[in-house]
Amino acid sequence: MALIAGLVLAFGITLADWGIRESYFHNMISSDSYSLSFSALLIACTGVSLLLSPMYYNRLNLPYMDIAAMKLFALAGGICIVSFVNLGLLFIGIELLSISSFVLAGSDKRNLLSNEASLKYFITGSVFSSFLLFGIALVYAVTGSFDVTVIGAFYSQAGGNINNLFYVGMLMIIIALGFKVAAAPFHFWAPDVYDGSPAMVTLFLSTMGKIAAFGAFLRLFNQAFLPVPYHIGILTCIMAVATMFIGNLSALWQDSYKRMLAYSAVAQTGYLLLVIPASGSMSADVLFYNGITYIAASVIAFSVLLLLNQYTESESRSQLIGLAKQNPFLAFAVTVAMLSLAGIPPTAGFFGKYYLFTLAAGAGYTPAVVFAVISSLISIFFYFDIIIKMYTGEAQEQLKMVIPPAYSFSIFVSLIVLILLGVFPGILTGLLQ
Amino acid sequence: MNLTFAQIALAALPFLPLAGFAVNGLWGRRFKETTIGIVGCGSILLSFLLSVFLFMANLSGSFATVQVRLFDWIPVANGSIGFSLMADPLSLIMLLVITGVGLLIHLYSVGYMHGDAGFARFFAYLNLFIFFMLLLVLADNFLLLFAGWEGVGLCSFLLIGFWFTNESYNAAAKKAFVMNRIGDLGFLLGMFLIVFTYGSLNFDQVFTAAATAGGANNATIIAITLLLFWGACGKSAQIPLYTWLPDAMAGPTPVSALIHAATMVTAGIYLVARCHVLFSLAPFTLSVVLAVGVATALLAATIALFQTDIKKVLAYSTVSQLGYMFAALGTGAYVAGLFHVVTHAFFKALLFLGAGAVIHALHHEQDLRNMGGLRTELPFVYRIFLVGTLAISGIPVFSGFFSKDEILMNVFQHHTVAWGLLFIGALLTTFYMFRLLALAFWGEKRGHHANYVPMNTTMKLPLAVLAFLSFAGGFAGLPEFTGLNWLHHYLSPVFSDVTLHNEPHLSIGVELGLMAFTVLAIAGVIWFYASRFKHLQTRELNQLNGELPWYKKLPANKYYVDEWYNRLLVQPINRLSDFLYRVADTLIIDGLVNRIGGMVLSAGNRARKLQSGDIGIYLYVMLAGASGLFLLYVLLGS
Amino acid sequence: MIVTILIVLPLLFGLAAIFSNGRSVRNAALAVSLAEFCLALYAAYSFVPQAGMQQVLNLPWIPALGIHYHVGVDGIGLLLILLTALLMPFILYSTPDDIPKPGAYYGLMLVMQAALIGVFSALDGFLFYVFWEMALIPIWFLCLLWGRGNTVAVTLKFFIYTLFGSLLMLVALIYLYLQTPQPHSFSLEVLYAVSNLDANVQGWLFWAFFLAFAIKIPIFPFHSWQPDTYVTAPTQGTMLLSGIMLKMGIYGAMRWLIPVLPMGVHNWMPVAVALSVAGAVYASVIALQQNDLKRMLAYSSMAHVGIIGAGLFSLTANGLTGVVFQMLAHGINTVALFYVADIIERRNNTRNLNLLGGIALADPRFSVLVFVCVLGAVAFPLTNGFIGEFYLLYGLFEYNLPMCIAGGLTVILGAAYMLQFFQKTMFGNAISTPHKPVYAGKSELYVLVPLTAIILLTGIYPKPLLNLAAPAIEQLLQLAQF
Amino acid sequence: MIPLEHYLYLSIILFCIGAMGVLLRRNMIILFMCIELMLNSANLLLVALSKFHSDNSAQIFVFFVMLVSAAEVSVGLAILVMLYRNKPSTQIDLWKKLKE
Repeated sequence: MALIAGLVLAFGITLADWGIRESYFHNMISSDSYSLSFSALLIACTGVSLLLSPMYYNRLNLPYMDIAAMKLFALAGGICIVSFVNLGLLFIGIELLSISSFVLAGSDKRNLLSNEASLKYFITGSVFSSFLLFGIALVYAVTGSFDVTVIGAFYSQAGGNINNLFYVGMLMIIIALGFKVAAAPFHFWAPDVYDGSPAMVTLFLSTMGKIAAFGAFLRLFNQAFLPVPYHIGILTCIMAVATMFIGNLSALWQDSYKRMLAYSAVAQTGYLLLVIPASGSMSADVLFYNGITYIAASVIAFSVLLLLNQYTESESRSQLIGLAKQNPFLAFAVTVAMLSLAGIPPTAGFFGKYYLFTLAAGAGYTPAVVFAVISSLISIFFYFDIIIKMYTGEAQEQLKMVIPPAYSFSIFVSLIVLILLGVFPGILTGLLQ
Repeated sequence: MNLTFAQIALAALPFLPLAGFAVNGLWGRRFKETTIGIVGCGSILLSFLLSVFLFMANLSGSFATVQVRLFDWIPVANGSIGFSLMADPLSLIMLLVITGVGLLIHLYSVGYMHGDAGFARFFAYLNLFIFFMLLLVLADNFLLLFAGWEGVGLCSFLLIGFWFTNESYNAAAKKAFVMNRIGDLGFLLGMFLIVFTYGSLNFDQVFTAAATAGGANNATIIAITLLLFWGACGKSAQIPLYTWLPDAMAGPTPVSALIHAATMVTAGIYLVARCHVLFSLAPFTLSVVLAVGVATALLAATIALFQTDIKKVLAYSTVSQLGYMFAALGTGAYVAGLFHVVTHAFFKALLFLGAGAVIHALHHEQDLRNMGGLRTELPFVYRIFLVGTLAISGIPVFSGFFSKDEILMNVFQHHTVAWGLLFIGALLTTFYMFRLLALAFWGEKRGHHANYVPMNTTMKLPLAVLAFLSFAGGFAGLPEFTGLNWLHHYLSPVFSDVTLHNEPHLSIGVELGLMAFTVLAIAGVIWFYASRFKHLQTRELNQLNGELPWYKKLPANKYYVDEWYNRLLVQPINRLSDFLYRVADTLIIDGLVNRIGGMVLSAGNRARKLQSGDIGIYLYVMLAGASGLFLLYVLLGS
Repeated sequence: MIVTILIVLPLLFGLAAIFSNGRSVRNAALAVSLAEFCLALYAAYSFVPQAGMQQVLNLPWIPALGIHYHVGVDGIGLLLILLTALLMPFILYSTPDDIPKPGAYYGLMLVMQAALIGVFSALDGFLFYVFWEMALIPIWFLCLLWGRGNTVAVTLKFFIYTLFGSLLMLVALIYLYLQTPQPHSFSLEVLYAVSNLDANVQGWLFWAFFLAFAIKIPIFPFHSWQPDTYVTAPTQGTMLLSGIMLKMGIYGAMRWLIPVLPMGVHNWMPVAVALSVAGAVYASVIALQQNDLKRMLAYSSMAHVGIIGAGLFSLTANGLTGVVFQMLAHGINTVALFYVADIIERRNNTRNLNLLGGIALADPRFSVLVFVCVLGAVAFPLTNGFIGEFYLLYGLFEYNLPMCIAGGLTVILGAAYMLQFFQKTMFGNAISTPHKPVYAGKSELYVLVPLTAIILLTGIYPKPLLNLAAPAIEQLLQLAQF
Repeated sequence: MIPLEHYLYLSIILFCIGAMGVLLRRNMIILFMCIELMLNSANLLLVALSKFHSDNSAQIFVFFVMLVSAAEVSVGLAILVMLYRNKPSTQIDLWKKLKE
């Protein structure tokens, strides 16, 4: 419980110095509105994960405390990369986050799947962190400094005629961060890791890990490579569209609910990736809004999985049949989450998608928006299949599901977030202008 | 508003039958038959008295035309079409016929329908029919006329399919309504053209605009008149759209008498007469009307020669007589056409009710082959049937002679070939009418009918009145040269503006000669048939049972028109419907959508396989992806 | 203010009903829908035909993006709100008492009504889109949980098909939003003023909007979801779908397609009219040979709507008056006919026309009421169908003749299959049902008698409705000139 | 004095060798070495650049990189030990259960 208290304190501090804008550690890290809001989001995410983990872990009787420590390390890494000014800190933060994720992925020692997940994550992760380092080196080669603002100034006043190495460096960094975020050609690790590692870790990785990486990605682009060159923009759009289609298509046939959530996470990355080519004034706002809705929806979706794990080993979708009869509140929450992930109006997911499409169309990538729309149509198949299973059909055995207070609290909060943001998006928009 | 009494009468006129319909319709089942009869006939009696009052007022010159506007119905173009009624000499004549004959038929059907389960329903429908017919005749704009037009079509559907437990009657009713609808479509298109060119649908505005525009035979006028004539063909069963009338005999006989002899089928003629201004501006259409009229008259007459069902013979005879009326209109002799409408209403209603009496007496036996020798058994029916037959054949003194002769006279001046065909038609009419008379009444008794159902007075009275009218009706329009043609004088204000280019400039001598010639020919036919009717009858009976010679087979089977319609129109549509549903809808359009869904699912399956699980392959593909990005960057960058 | 109450009242009550499944939800829901109807009547009463938008309320909803909660109502919108408010009590009352989970059912129905009224009164592009899609979810749940047959596959196909159209519309709306002057805004007037779109861009946008509306209406090639959904959905769901939701598509085209993209509409008008008329003829030919009662009614509804679509895209004053009036007429007729189909099916538990018959013998009063509904559907003069059909065909006539003749064909075919339906169910000798079923009991009469009265009344005296719609149509036509 | 390009090409070559090593070898320990090789190639480049820009912040950054790679390897080896305990082999091809 002490941990949660600590986290709440940290959350309060970050909100407290909302207004102040200055940098610490000789300009390595800065606390502008962007970094503070994302840090707060990451802290909240970790808090939820810590809140839910005791009940989950004592069933697996794993050393709950070590895993909590790992999560906090990951959180530290996350906060670093969300508020970095110096590229060096970006690399260190990414590494801190990744290494603690490798450990978390393998946290269930006896389970072979978890081992395999951590192996895969480790090997691919370290290969692509070297890409990141090489990219930073190349960018340093051309601009002569690690400081993001200096690079940004150098790049913008250099205009078009900048040494080609710079673009190669930028591309290397995109590939590395693309991997971290599980974008299209580099997404292969994500389904296996998310499926293999224990459900609690998957929740943590897919929410905290992904949003931290996106925060870093966008911060880098907003600060350093602001006038995103058009063909780099198209490249990221292609990556985004590819991610969406692969994620959505593969999720269609998944019998296992967990693996379906993994692929849906990959698909959601595809949508978020559209923010990068359109980076500029509104992109931070869009990312933050979508980040919150994605986290809220994932928390609900995964908490159902966690609750089911209490009673049955199998993670197949058929477990959900007839849920509405046993537990109408949970079924309603999952329905809202699924509607939000699919992007149906009254929920926050819709406005997030709309906001994202407006941004992308504004930056001139309308074809990408059309593809995004088509892929979100494909996603209806499996999101609604869950809703259909819950509301039609009779559950085989009457498992009397009792929801511990921690779960009902977190589900309730996420539900409020999804509906409130859906009906009154005005609260958040314009926050990070 | 100072509504004159005439206007109040006019306004009330159509709504009396409607009230009758409402009363019988809603509470009919609770009343006894007599009360239903009283309500039914009473409402028609009242409207008959009102129309007689209006007629007298008109005769006494208190008003030329009376008009009353009840309320605004539909705003069209600039003006707005009102739910307004108008009565002028033309509609008054039709009014008298409708309410008069209608009243008699109502009385008759009290007796005829005695004991039928749907007694109340029958009278309700009859009253509704009279309401729509009055609406049609009294309308002062095309739209209200169209409302009445479709209304009578609806009532004919209800009444033909009155005994709805019989499947074939239902089919006949549906066929009648759909065929009427085809005609109504033409009428609707004609109305659109009128609004499009003249900007309004009120008769007087349209006719004045048309008259001022002038310019005979321009394309729009011809188109309008042709479309209106197409609607009239649908309703008055002319050549292309006549096959529904013989099938309409499925309804009870009073219905056939009222609707398919006296009133509804004459709606087409009323429409052409009402729009005489338009038609006279389009001589081409008039010649079409003449041609269609003559063709229908001849065709129907030939078919009637070989029919064995008593009502079918009369049905084809009606189609043929309608052909005569349209021929008269075709020559521009609107008054002659209307005169024949009136007389035809009398004697054809008489014949139908007579036939009804026969059927009633012989327990619903309609086949002529097992009738015969009824002259002695049903003397009264035989006598009125004889009057009707003489009237329709055009024997002097009887009403048919005057009206048919006037038509022949007008057609003779206009188009001698047409006159010749119509003359042959007249002979054929006489032949098949006397054949019917002989088969039913003369000769020895065939069939096994013994105790005849007696007729009560409510059936006898209308028959007697109709017989008198068929006899005396002709004097309303004595031939022109006698100067006593009252009808012509009465209707002249309505048709005054039409330049009656065919004023009978024939000398009296030629006219008398023609008249004598036709009478002699008809008398010859009667004598020929009467003298050897036994021999002719036996030959025809065994021919009917056995194999008909080729030249008789064609008309006997109604020239296979019904079969042609079926094969050329009805079956292809049904086959198309089956094809469209099974192939186009489920296979192609629906199939396409489902296939797209299927494709997405199979793509999902393949995408799933992409995740092979082997780390080596992952790394390989990822690095390949990275180099692919570089390649793409280079390609895009250049 | 009234419009907002019209939206919020059913929404709140609906949500409350969904979570409480008490027994007395049915009466409460009925009371709310009747209150809605009175409110709508008051709004109609206080509506001044000449002045443009009325009851306007404009609150900032998402200021950062220039999106406002902007609702208001003009002639056309008001008529459709009246239709919704009128039909809702009948639909609710016609629900059998023994349906499972009544709370959720009535809740979803009321949320549905709120979304529909929202669509008809939204003046802000984004708000329109949100209500447009919000209307999809309740109907999807209704058809899924209370339908018969393989509801899962059919409703999913229906949902995805309609969503596909509306998502394309979303992309088009976003594109338009970005064309508006800098502080982008979604409000109707600003979108109408967008004029810097050249022909082929307008063409693309036209097709994006047209697809969404064509799927919803449905117009010919995009109709494959309709028959199956109408058949598997519960009758009340079908009533909602064919009675009111279909009008969303037409209203959407009138409000958001024709004035916003005049050049696109003008270039693609012939195609749209041709598709609609082809669809009308196609559907009425198919309806001839249908044995399943509800499927036949589905195709007949599609035929009627094809003609409405043709009248809509003929862009003539008469055509548009016809569209507005026929929307009302068609709404009432289909709701009545589907209710009749439901009664017949519940009594004989079969929908196969060949097995039915003799209902006129069993219950003559019921057959008379059904006959009036059939007359309305067949566009018989003195019924509301005729007035709509007359204007539509006349508008089509002014547009071009062959289309009008094809339209006329559907009127003839319409008479054929509707009478066939009437004869097969009502006439003929009674099928061997053990007991003589009473078809029109007291509760059925409460629905059928008012509907038939409305059919005849609006047929005889349509003037007040036409006056309401006329100024709005004029304004629409002015906007459509480019 | 050796121009900067040579260092650049050397480090790129080293980087590619490391990448090829990761792809081709199946043994986990060799894999770790190749990853280290890729990281160090970047270090080499950083040191060269720091000399070229005569600004020592890059060299300090190299220290951090070494620190991080050390941490990384230790975690990697720990995972290797865990895997070895369950399946006595260091071949990565054995681990294929998570697929599709």
